[in-house]
Amino acid sequence: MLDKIGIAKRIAKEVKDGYYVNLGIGIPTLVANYVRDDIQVEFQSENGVLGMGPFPYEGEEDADLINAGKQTITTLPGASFFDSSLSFSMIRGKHVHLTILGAMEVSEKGDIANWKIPGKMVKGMGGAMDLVASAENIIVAMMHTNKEGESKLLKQCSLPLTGVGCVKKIVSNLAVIEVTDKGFKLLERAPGVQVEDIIKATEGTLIVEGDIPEMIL
Amino acid sequence: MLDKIGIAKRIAKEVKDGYYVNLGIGIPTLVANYVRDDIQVEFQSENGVLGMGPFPYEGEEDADLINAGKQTITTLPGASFFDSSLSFSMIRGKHVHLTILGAMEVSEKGDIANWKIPGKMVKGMGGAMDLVASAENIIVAMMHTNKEGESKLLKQCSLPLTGVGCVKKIVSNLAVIEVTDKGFKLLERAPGVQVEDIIKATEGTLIVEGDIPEMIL
Amino acid sequence: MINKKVNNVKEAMQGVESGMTLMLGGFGLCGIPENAIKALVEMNVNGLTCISNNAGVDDFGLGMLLQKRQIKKMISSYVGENDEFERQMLNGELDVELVPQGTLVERCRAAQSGFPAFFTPAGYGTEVAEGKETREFNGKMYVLEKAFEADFSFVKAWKGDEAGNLIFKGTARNFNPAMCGSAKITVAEVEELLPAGSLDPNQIHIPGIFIQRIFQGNNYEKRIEQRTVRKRD
Amino acid sequence: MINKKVNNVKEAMQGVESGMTLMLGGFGLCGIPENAIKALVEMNVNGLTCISNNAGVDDFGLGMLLQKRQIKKMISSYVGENDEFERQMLNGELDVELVPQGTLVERCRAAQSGFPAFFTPAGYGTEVAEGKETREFNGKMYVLEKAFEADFSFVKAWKGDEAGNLIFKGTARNFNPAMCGSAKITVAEVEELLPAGSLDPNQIHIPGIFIQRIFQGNNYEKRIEQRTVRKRD
Repeated sequence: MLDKIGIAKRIAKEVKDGYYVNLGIGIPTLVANYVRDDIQVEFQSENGVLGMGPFPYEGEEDADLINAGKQTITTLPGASFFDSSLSFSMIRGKHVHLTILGAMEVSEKGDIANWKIPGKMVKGMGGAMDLVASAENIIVAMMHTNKEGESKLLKQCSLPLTGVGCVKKIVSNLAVIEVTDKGFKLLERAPGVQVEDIIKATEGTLIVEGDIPEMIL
Repeated sequence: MLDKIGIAKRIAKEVKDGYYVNLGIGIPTLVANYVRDDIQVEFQSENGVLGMGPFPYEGEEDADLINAGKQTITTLPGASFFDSSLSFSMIRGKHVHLTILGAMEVSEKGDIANWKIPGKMVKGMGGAMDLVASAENIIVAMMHTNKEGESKLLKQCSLPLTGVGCVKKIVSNLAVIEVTDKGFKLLERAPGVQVEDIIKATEGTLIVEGDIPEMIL
Repeated sequence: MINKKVNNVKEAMQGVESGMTLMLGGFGLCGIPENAIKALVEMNVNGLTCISNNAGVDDFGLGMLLQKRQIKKMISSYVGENDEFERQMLNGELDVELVPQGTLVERCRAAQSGFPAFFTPAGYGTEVAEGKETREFNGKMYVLEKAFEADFSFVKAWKGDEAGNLIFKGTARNFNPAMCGSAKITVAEVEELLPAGSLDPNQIHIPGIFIQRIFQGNNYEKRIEQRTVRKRD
Repeated sequence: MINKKVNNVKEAMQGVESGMTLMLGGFGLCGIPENAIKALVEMNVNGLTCISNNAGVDDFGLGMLLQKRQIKKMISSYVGENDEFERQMLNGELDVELVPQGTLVERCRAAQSGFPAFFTPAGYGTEVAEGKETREFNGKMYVLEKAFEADFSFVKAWKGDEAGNLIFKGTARNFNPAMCGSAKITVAEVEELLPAGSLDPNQIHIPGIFIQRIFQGNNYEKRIEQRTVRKRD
């Protein structure tokens, strides 16, 4: 079974040469640490920066330089700042190649819910609705089940949606799963996890074909 | 009767303190030379400059610094450059207070035609359609009649329109005319011009009420 | 040059009244109009509708107005950092319209630019699209969204000049440019106010035509929400 | 950093074919992609649809392509400076779509920004609005206009870096920024190409994400159409 860092490491393998990537808050933010350093990649943050670097050294934080998670950051050579309008031109206009974000629920049709629990929690969608409505390639980083042990990979989302039919791939603590026309398709198992564990933890239709390899991190 | 410079001088009196003004090609461009220098005014050109100054001294022309008439220009302190998109945000968003442009025809309803003579001449509308569709205050600078002596102030335009019901005022070589709900209203006569001359040169409905003063330049 | 300078925040706030709709720049606490927000607290205007990406934190930014119940309605994209906000919203004390972030900024820009409405893909198939016109273009579905209408817009820039020209710094730019000229009156506060002619005309982010009043702000706190650092090796 | 640098205009033009739709930056002869236009002349591609505010003059800019009948259709706002253009158009040899200037740039920006359509007041009640949807918002009439679709976009900047970041100069900026990323492939030519990290991230007009290829242009003529000067006193 993977921890958060394991999930980030596995997703990092999905980042290809020449990609502009938008990383959501939480696990997705960790992905930047594990991308191969022999490929050219730039990270975009929707609050207005392209070419994000690592967190600043202590004492070098700049209040005017943060990412969309409100964390202090740095920039790399070739970086640029811009306003929110141009930032969402990048996102909506499909100039960003890959979006990695968290989710509370994903359906077997690729619907995603991650911004609201009616009557309980309302954080807002932030830029997620624009991202999922636009990105060609959307990967969800999430735990396979919630705290109560209930599956978060469902036939149908129960929570208000963030976007419909948009999720392409899910990397959870248990598995790598592709969203296909016919439902969730199991691609890889996390180290030490059995196919049966994944079947048990997945409420939505899960397609298991042939031998399922253990993922390589 | 006014010449082009006279028309420009009369229109210059319509420019008020605090106005951002867009000047069209031809007579309107001359207006900038006659605006009172004790008021604060900025000239916008839709190709992307605010705060235009006079033409450059010989030898100081910069190919990267022109107005919408493609003339070399200079800028004044407080000037700014921007792209065409933001330029038309200024225009469409009603941030430009006054638009002065030429016309081939104006109707008594305030319609204007100035971009096309079917089968003969097609220059295009440039920014004029955006300007007349948006500006609160549009003044037309024009000759009262064409080369054949026919009126250009008509009941109805015969040429393809640039905009409908938008012209507020006309300053011609003969008169200052306001466009009202009831038609053209004569406000002022050009020096040496009689009311009868103006009536004769105006095809559209012309309202003449009381004594018509001679304009002061 | 048309001079937009006013002497202080008090002059800049002239005409702000209870019940108005206000736009406020910033993303989180980054690039927020600190001086204007403090003035709103002091003026004690209430029944406000605030358009701002976030709602501050409990004791800073728009959170200060929430604490005093000055806000009737918030129009934002993300409000996860503010407990008092969530409490007021879940209790029905605060009216909230959550808008996708890209739609939020474009509704500001539409107001700035004279566009009444535009089609965007964000929110199609979600509750955000409920009651709105949807339409297919080239096989994809879009939602019709409308320009905001606001009375005042408060923005914060790094440098400005007396003509109202603005330059922003880093990611403190965010929503500020799109909120310039998108309300009846736009008030800009700047860290450094310079004479006209001091800024390179080629490097101005927002020309003064979009600004009605500009003033030199002071005592900027610039709070950091998530101080994240790495250790030196 | 994602490197966008190509070695010369020939590499930059790879994939351009007859029958394609091209966007070309510039206003009059100011800020036009001179190197790309000359390459199009030399490549002798034809049947082109060109989206550009103007059509050059008879012997420079897009006028060079018109002379060789390489253009099938022009989409522009103003074409008054080009006799050959007017001749071809009035004779029906050239298809022409005249678009209000603000609508022209916004149709580019819509393509860049993922908006399929928007309502604008320009052209309402004129032949520009014929066959298009019109609608009232707040008592005023607007026309629905759609995003352009283009194969290549050619833009010209002052300075650029290898990451594709661009800075424009003076009024040579004009249509260039809105045409970045509004076609399948955007090619930028610059007067000065610098290593990544040479430009201040705060002063970049267009980030490299919108650019696929960038090259160092040469032999810029920068012709002046209307040389207007005043005498020294």
